[in-house]
Amino acid sequence: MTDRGYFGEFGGSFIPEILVATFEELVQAYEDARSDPSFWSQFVSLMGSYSCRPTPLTYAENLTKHFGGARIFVKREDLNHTGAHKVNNVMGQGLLVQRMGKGRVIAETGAGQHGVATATMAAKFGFSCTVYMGEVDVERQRPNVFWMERLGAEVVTVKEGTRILKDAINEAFRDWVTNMDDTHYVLGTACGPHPFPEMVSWLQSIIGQEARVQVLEASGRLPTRVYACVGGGSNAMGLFGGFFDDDVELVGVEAGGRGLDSSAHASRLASADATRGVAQGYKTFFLQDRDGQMRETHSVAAGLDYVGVSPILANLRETGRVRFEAATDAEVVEALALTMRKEGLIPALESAHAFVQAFKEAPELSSDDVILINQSGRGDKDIFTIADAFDDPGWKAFICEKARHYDAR
Amino acid sequence: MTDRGYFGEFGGSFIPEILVATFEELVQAYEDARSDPSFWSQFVSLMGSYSCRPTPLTYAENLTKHFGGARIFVKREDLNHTGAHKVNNVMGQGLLVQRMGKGRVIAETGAGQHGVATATMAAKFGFSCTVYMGEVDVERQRPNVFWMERLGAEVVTVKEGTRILKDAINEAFRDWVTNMDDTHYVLGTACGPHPFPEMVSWLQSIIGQEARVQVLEASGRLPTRVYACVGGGSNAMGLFGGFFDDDVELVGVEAGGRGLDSSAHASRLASADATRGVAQGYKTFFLQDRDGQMRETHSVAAGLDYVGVSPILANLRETGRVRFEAATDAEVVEALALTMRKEGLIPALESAHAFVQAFKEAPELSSDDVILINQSGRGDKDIFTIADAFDDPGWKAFICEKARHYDAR
Amino acid sequence: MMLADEIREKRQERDILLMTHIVVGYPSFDDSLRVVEQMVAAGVDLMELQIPFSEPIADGPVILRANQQALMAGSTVERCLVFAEEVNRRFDIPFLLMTYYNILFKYGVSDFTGRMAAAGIAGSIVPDLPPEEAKDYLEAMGRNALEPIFIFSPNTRDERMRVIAKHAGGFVYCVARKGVTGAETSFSDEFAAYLARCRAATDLPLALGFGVKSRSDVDFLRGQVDIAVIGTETLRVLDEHGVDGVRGFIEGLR
Amino acid sequence: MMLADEIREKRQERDILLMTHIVVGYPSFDDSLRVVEQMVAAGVDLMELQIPFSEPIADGPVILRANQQALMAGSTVERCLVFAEEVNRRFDIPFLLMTYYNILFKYGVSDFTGRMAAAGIAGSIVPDLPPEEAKDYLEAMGRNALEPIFIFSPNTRDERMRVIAKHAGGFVYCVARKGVTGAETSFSDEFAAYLARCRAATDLPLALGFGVKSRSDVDFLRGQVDIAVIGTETLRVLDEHGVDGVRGFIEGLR
Ligand SMILES: Cc1ncc(COP(=O)(O)O)c(C=O)c1O
Ligand SMILES: Cc1ncc(COP(=O)(O)O)c(C=O)c1O
Repeated sequence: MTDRGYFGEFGGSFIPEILVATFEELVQAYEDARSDPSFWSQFVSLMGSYSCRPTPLTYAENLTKHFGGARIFVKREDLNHTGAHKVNNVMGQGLLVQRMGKGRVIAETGAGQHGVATATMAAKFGFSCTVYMGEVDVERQRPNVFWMERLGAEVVTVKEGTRILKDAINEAFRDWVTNMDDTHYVLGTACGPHPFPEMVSWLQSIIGQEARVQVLEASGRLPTRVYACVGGGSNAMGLFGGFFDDDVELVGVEAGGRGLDSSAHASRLASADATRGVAQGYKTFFLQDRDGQMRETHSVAAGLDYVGVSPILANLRETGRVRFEAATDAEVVEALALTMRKEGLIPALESAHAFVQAFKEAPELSSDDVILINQSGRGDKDIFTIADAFDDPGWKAFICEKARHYDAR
Repeated sequence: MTDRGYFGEFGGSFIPEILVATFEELVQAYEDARSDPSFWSQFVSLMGSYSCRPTPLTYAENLTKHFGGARIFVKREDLNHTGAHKVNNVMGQGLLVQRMGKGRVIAETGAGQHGVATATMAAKFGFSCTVYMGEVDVERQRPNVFWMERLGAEVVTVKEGTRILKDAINEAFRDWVTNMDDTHYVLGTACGPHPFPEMVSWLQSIIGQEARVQVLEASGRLPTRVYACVGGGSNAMGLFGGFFDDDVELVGVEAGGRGLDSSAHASRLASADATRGVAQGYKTFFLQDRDGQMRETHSVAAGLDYVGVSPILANLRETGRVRFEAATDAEVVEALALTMRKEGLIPALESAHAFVQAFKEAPELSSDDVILINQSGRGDKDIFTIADAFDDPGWKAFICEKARHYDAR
Repeated sequence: MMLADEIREKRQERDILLMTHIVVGYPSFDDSLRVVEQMVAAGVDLMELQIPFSEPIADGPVILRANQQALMAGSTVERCLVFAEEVNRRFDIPFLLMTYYNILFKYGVSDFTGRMAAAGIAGSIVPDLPPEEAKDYLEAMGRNALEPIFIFSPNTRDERMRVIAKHAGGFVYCVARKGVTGAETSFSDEFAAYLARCRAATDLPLALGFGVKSRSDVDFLRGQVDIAVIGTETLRVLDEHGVDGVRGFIEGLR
Repeated sequence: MMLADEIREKRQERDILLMTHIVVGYPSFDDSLRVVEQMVAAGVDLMELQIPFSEPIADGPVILRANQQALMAGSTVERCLVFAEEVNRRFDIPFLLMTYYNILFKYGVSDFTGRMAAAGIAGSIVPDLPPEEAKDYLEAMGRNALEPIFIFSPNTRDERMRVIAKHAGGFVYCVARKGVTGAETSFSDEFAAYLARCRAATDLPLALGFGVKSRSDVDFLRGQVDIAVIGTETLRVLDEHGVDGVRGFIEGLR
C-alpha cells in the first residue's frame, strides 16, 4: 500500500472508494511535480508575473518602538493578487491541473478568499469553476460571491449542515465523487486527505523560503520567533516551512473567539476542547462532541472558524516543534486598530490573530531579537465585519441609505 | 523670477500670496531631492519593502488570443499597497515631508484612493493627517472613509461647491493657507501649481521605468503603444515617463461618461468641450462654461471625473506626443467584465478605461506588436459601483438585509 | 452461520435479495422502529442501520438531511446501539450498521465492535474507511466475528478489487456509478463489464447500490447480483407517504 | 486722479478709511444694489465688487457660499460688469473689482480691462494672480489706466514685498494673518512688526483685511494703516439682519 501521508498519528486518507483512483492520480501528479525542478521554477515565475512574489518584508518600525522589545517584521502576503496567501496554493494547483489535463476545478470556501482565488485561477487557466460556500458564509461574505461570479465561477450555496466551511467541503467532495474524471478539487488549506496537507504546505512554503532570505538580509539574523494565524494551517505551514531546520520558535495562533472557556471559539490545538478524530478524509484534532459529531465554532474571522486543523500541525504540536496560542475576538480588533494606526497596514482579521500574540510577546524580548509576523491577507475584504466590530455609525448610515435606494427602485 | 513650471503654455503657479513662501520651500525641497540620487534610492527601497515594487508585468495571454492582434501586457499597479498607483506619489511626498521637517499632511480625495494612500503614509511616517473629501464622494465612497478614519486620519466632508474632487482641492488649499508652517499638502495627481505636476510625474515615473525594463525582458522589444487612463494624469505621466524618448505611441484615455456629445463626461483633452483656463492654481484645459465657471462632469469612475487635467499632458496633446481618446461608461463595464473572465484581473473602473481603448486597437495590430496597459488600481474598492453597474440582485439583497439588521438595533 | 453463507442460502429461495437502509432516529426512534417492522413484513432480506454523523461525506442530499435531522432530534450513538440491539432481538433478518469512521474511532473501535457483537449485529459498512486505513478496525471486527463490508466502485482497478476482497466479509457492496447516494444510474454495457470485474475479483456475494428505485431496476439486476440495495428511495417514500407507505413500496419491488 | 492720491486725500479728512466687500448678485442683484446704497450712505470709502467664481480658492466658507449662491441665482460675468457700471455711475466712491484670474482670462484680459475702464472701475484685486503670472494683466491694466491691487502676507519676505510693490497700484492689500477670509485674527506684536515691514516696502497706502469685524478692530488699526477692509463680517450681518442691518453695522464701526 502506498504512503498515505501520515505525520505521527495524524493525516491519512479516509476517502470513499470511488475517489481512490482520483487520489492516486493526484498523488502521482504531485510527486512528479515535486521531483521535477522545472515545476517549481514555473510556479515561481507565474507567481512573480501574475501575483507579486516575492511579497515584501516590511519592518514595522513604529510598532517596534511602541512595544520597546523585539524588532518586528511583517511578511506581506496581503499584497498578493486577490489579497491573501491563498493564491499561492491555488495557482500551484492550477499548474497541476494543467499537467493532469483536466478542464474543471471545484473548491470550497469559507471566508470567500479561497473561492475568489480559485475563480481567478480558473479564469486565468481557462478552466470552468464551481465554488461551494455555506449559506451562512454567502450571507456574510457577499462581496466575495459577487467577485467569484464576475470571474466566471458558479457559486453553489450549501444549505446542508451548519452551512459553513466544513459543509462546503463535504459538498465539494460530493461533486468530486461524481465528476472526478474531468474535475480537480482545489482544496484551500493544508487539511483533507493525503496529498493535500503536504501538497498545500509545499506550495505555501514559498512564503517561508522568501521570508528567511528577506529577514536575514534586512536584520542580519534569523528571527527569534515567527507568528502565523491558524485556520486550516496553510499560511502557518507556508511560513514555518522556511524555518523548520533553524533554531527559530514557531508560534501558531488560533481563533480564541469569545474566550477558550466560552466554547465559542475555534481553537483545536491551543485549547483542551478538541479531541482526535477522523472526518473530511483525515485524522487530526477536531472540535467535536463525545459522539464524534462536529461542534459549531466561532471566530470574528470567517477564515479561522474551521473544526479541524492541518494534521501536520497537529503532529508538530505533539512533537513540541510548534507552540500554539489563541487570540480572542476582542484582542484581534484591538491589535488591528493599533496596526492600522501605527503602520498603515490593514491585516485581515485572520492575520490579526498572529499580530495579537506577537504583540503580547514582543515587549519581553530584547532589541537584539527579531520577530516575524505573517500578514496572510488584507483587511479590505473584511469591511463589513470590521465596520461592525468597530460599530461604525457612518458605515451603518451608508448601508441603510444604499438599501433605501435599492428598495425604492 | 523663478521657473514656475510651464509646459508650453500650460502650468504655472497661480497661488495666493500667502502660499508663495510655502511653494518656494516646496520647490526647493523638490529640487534638492531630485538632484540627490540618495533620495530616489531611498524611495525605491521604501516602495520595495512597504508596497510591492517593482509591481509585476502580466502577460494577458487569453486576451491576446481573444483579440488576435498585438500581444497585450498589463502593468500591475493594482498590486500596490492600498490598491493603486496613488501610493507611489504619496510615499514619495512623505519622504519630502520628512526632509522638510513638517509634522502634518493634508490631502484632497475624490475616489478615496488618494485619501487612503495619504492616511496610510501618515500612519507609517507618524504624521497627523486631514483628508478633504466632497460630500457626494463621501456618500458614494464610504468604505474609503471608513479606512481613512481607522488609519487615524480626520476626514472632513466638504459641503461647498459641487461637493466633489475639485471642491475638496479648494478646501485643502484653504487649510494650507492657514497651516502651511507645519503642514504639507499632498496633492494626489499631476495637477495644481508648480512643482506638483512635475513632482508627481517624477515620483510616478517609477512605473514607466520599471515597465520599460520589464517589457523588454518579457517580449524582447519595446511596446508599439502604451495605454493609461487619465484623471488628473498621474498614472499616465508615470507610465509614459518610461517611454518619452522611445518610438512608442502614448495613448491617454479619458472618461467618456455617457458619450462625448452628451456633456455628461470628463473629457478634457479628447473632446472639444474643454477650453483653456486657470483654476486651482494652474493653467490647463478645463471643462468650463463661457464665463469660466467650472462645469459638472460625469464618469462611472470616481477617480476620473475631474474638471482639469495635468498641464504636462495638455502640452503633450498640443505637441502631438500623446494621443487622447475617451471611453464611455458602458464600454468600461464591458471591458471590465471581459478582463475579469479572461484573465482573473479586476481593474479599477478608472483603469478599465485604458483597457477599452487597448481592446479597440489590439485587433488591428499584428502579433509582432506589443501593447502595454496600465492597470492603475484594483476594482475591489469599487464594489458598490461595479455591483450597481452590473445591477447585481444578490448584492442588492445583501445590502438590504444588512440595512434591516442595522435598523433593527 | 457466516453472513456470506446465509446470503447464499437465501439466494437458493429467491433470485434476488433486497437490502434496505434507514437513518436511525429519523424522523424519530419510534418511526424508525415502525419502518423496520414494515420492511421486515414486506420481506426485506437485510437491513443497513445508519448511525447519523454530522459530516456524511459520501451521502447525497436526501440521506444527508436525514442524518442532520436525526441528530437534531436527539439521535446519539448510544441510542442507536440500543435501537440496533432491539431490532435485532425482535426481527429475524441480518442487520448491519452503516456509519462513518469517526463514530467508531471516537467510541473506541474495540469497544464499538464489542457493542455491535453484543447487539447481535452482523457487520458494518464504513464508507470513508478504505482497507488501507482499516487495520484496527479489521482486527477488532475479526475478534468479534463481525463482517467488514467493503466497497467496489467502477473505477476500482482489478488488482485493487482483489486486495479489497481479501479484507472483505459478508458481501461486497458495489456502487453502480460515480457519485453520491440517490442520483440516477443508467444500466449500460459498461455496467455489465463492471459487474463482471466485480464477480471475477471475489467469491463473496455482491450487493449493488446507488440508484435502485423501482421494480424494473430490481428486475434488471436479477441474476446479475445477489442483493439489490434500496437506500435513498425508501427515504423519499417515507418523506412523501409516511411510515405506512413503506411496506407497499417494498412489496412492489419484487 | 490716481487712486493712491485719492486715498491719501481722503485720509486727510479721516484717520482711517473703510473698504467693504460684496459678492455681486448675492443674494440677488437687487439686494446687491441696496447693499451698496446702504454702505455708501453709511460712509464707506471704497468698495470691492466680487464677481463670483466657482472655485474661489482663497475665500473662506462665508464668501465661498455667497459665490456659489450668486452663481446659482444666475450671476454672470456680463451682469456683474453691467452692475459695476451702474453703481459706479450712481455712487461717488471708487469701486474695485475683485475676482479670480480665470474670469479675466476666459473673457480675454484685454477685453475685460477695457470693459472695466469703460465702467469707470478704479482697479482690481485678483488673489490668485501673483505678479510673476501677471504679465498680460499688468500690461492691459496699464493700458487702461486701472490700478492693479496686489497683496502682502505675513510670510512675504521683504525683498519680495519690494518686487510686488513695484507692480502694484492704488494701494497694497495686506492680509492680517495666514488663512482664508473670515477667521479670527489676533493683533499681536508680531503683527506690528509685519505692518512695519509693509510700510517699509512701499509708499502706497496700505489696506488691511481678513478678520476685521468690530469697532475695536477698527480702532486698533487707526493710525497703523490707511484702510480697514471689512469683508466676511458684512456678509454675516447681511445674512443675519438683512439688507437693512448693513448700514447700522457699518456706521457702528467708526
Ligand atoms: C487571510 C487569511 N488568512 C488565514 C486564513 C486561514 O487559512 P489557513 O490557516 O489555511 O492559512 C484565511 C482563510 O480564509 C484567510 O483568508
Ligand atoms: C485606480 C485609479 N486610477 C486612476 C486614477 C486617476 O488619477 P490619475 O489620472 O492621476 O492617475 C485614480 C484616481 O483616483 C485611481 O484611483
